[in-house]
Amino acid sequence: MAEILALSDAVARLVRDGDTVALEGFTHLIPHAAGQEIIRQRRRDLTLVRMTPDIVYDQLIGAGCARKLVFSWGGNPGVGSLHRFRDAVQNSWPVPLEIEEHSHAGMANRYVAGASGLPFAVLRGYTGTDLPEHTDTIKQITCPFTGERLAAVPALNPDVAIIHAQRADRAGNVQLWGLVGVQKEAVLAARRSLVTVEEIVDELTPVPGGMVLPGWAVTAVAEVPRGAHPSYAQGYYERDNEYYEYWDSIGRERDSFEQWLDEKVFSVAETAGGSAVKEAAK
Amino acid sequence: MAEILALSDAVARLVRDGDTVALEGFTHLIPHAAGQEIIRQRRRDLTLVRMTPDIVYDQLIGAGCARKLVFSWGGNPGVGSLHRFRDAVQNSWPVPLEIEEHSHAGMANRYVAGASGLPFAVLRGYTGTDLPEHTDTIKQITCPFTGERLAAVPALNPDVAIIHAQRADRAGNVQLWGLVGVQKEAVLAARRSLVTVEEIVDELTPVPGGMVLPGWAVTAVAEVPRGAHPSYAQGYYERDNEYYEYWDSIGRERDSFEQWLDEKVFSVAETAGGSAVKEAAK
Amino acid sequence: MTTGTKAPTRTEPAFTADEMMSIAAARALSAGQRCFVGIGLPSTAANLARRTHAPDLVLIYESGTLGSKPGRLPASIGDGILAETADAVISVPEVFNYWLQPGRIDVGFLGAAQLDKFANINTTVIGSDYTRPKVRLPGAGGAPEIAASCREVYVVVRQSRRSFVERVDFVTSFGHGRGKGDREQLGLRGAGPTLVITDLGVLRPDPDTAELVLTQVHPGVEVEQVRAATGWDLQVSPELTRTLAPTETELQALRELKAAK
Amino acid sequence: MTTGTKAPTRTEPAFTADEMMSIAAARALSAGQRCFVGIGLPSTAANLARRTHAPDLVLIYESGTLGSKPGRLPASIGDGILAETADAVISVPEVFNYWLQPGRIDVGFLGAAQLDKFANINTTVIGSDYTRPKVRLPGAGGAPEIAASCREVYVVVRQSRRSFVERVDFVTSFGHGRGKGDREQLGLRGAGPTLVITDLGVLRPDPDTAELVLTQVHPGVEVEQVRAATGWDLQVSPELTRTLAPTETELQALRELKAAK
Repeated sequence: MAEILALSDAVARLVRDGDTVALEGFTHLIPHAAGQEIIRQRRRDLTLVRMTPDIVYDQLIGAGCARKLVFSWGGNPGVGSLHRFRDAVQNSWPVPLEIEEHSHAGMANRYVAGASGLPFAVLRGYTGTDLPEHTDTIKQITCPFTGERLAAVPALNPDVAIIHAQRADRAGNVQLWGLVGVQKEAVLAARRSLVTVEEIVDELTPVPGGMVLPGWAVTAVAEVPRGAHPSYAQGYYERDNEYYEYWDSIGRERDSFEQWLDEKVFSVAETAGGSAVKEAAK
Repeated sequence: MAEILALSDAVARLVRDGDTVALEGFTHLIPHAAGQEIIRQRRRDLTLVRMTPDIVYDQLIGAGCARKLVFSWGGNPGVGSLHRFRDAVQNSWPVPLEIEEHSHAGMANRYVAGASGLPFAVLRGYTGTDLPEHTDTIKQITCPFTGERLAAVPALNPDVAIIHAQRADRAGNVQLWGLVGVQKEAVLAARRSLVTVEEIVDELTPVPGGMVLPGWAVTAVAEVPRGAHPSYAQGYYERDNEYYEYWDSIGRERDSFEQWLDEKVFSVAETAGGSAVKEAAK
Repeated sequence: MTTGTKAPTRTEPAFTADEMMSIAAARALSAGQRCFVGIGLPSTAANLARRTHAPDLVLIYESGTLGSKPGRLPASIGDGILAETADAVISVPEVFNYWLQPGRIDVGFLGAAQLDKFANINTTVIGSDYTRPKVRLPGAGGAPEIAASCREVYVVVRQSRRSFVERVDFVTSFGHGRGKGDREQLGLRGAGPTLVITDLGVLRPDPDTAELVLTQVHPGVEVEQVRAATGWDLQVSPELTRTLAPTETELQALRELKAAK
Repeated sequence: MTTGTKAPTRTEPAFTADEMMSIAAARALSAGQRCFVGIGLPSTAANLARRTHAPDLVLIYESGTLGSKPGRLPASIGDGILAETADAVISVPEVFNYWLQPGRIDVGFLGAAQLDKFANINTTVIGSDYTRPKVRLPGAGGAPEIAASCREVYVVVRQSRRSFVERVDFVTSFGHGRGKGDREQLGLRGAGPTLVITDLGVLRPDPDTAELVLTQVHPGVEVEQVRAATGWDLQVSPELTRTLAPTETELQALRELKAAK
């Protein structure tokens, strides 16, 4: 059964310096509050894994938490670039950032393999592209029946996966709906997992399109209302598109970013993730 | 967009002698009416594919429609043996039946590979068992990253897949819920597909746990109320457990089976699958 | 002893050998365990455990249900009640790939048509010629991978010379192969069959050889009777114990479970 | 010509080059097609097509929606409106494995940061050193497999010497490689980029060489202007045509689409 913890306790217990950490959520249900809690607890040398390292990883990278990024698309969706990510790759600021770059199909299948207890996954992918030349976790494999050559990618098995969901019950069973991305796979692939939720309820009433992750497959659950902001939680609140624009102005320069870190992350109480996020929002 | 057809027309157009045909439905939503329509149309030399060739395939095998069976568990669930299946394997009656035998995990992954456009799937399976000795569609493969040896099975890509679902709309979008087994994979793996449904409705209202197969991924839809009987359709009718017991008495002897075929399949109008099944039920 | 025969009792309530088997199997399950359940005897035992000492036992059926809580015995592994009472309903590929294969399940609960002295299981064919079998059995189903990937496997099976053989005609599900170390050599991750519960007693693999030895006899059953129902020279543990007779509570729960429709 | 500039017109309504590009891209889509849509220009064009001549166009977004029918432009590929209006919402692995990879999608609609004369696409890095790029771009996303597996690929991109280069710095998504036959040799199943729509005109691969040639110029655009905005010696089709100016209906639909929140 998942333990119900405060966000700060959960991050303190589950995320360690040097860990491989995956925060997932494909545009929807991005665990922003948990990401900021990791910054607040000043974790270092993390290998960050995420298909779309958008604002949530721009913040972690800019804050110097990461030594490596495993990803497939690093932009500010609908706005433009991730300036902290670019600064790290182009100028090693604030610390050098090693990258391991895949396509979405490759990353998704790496999580699938991880969730399935397999060492690798097979896909029709990367053919003719320059990615295999720079990414040594892309290899070829031959079909033992047809002789056809396909791509192989190794399983992802993060030390910790963190996702955000709409609800959990008191036994730690987690319910999410809407775009569910690769979250189930990330949790099942990881050694430990944390799910932040909008609310903890007595009973999970079924929802069309909903999925339930049993509490025994999750390590910890933390109640963090608006924990996905500026991303959204279907049925709770909408995407704050303006924040994504606003982030462009914050992330663009080192100074404005560091000021943001001081004011909106480090100056906020470490105990209440939910309220911290509300404070942190512009 | 899927064409909406009468069951007899759909089977006439989609199922041809010599085809590889998969009727799927894992205990729930078994397309019995479609199976009996194939018998009624006297199809021959079929390669029948199905994880659990229960009553539906006992009937097709006993009627001499099949030359080969690809499967993982051939019993009458909760009752005992499939006597027509045993008679075919043990005594080649009414015609010899070649078998290709897998485990559930292997069959499920073969459908997944088929649905994914991959030539094979990888799993931790069959290790130490006698199955690979007798089934040449089980091979080994080496992980290009770890060197670990795993099982590989070739994709299943039937000529036709047939499933039963609760509902479709007039554009042929199909909705099913409850235990969904491997039905989506079977349809997506097949070259052609037929979905029999309890009813065709104007609009598919969302249902918790429901899944929708877009009409453009389905070849034909036929309205066949009670088309899963004696299996069940969640939300429509329950499993007829007595019929499964009753089948044991019919299928046990060749005479009683042939009498059943004459009375309950061949003497029934070929046009209305739904009423045919109602007639065929004891 | 046949199924219907009453086992001798003193002050204990009267019970059948099959009831003793189901109750012994249920007792083997602990609270909070995740249990992959085959239909028939395993399902009865697992549901009984959930109704008695292990209410939070997590039942997983290969039809795609996680955490089913049926109020009656399911008639098949795809009984609607399993989906209706589950924490989550998932596809069949997902059951095998995401839940069974990675080793998330504590106990795999299997039946058997034939079982040999190294707990290898046959549910495929009786007879030595696969292509011309004496009896064609249903086949593998989920069992090979359940036996491979669960942390432990419990087998529930009625004991007789026909079912308990020196060597199975066909290895459908790998137990301990030809002895200790075979599983490790093949890279199998789970411990394999650690417990065999029959209508006569309980067998466990010897820690040194992996051969099944009799560790427990049910009330009223003599060791010679068990040896007579075993197709190999059955060894008996020096620490042989006798199964506690079913309690009133256990028997009542079992009978209610079997009576409920 | 910059984005905001009005293209010269006669009796046609006034429109911008970007509007012409979106409308030309929308026109390329046919009724009933299944279209895998990237965000930005492709999404605008696909949604415009659905609002004008192809109401039953099936939009598929990599975030996991099949058949989305958004009433406004989605702000990102994961905009909630895409899920709320979809025929089916599925997981991200399923989008790529069950729907894209097997070749079920007719048209993949991609953007590009750099495009070369064989329609190879770069969205990864500007500069020749991958480890020390001049500009780090977002990366691949779904594009490499969209470009590989869709039956055809349409690229929508603003044309300039910076974006239209002789050879891309990095092949993120494979177009026609170094020429005709390269796709077949690699076993790629889809036809690759068959159409490139820009703010100046339309380019198509030459049937013999697979080199992109100018086949169409937008109203008011001269060939020399297109050649000047191309980083290689752009060939012009002998059958060059001029794009029909946007109709009132098209322009109104596009503007309504962009205005809707």
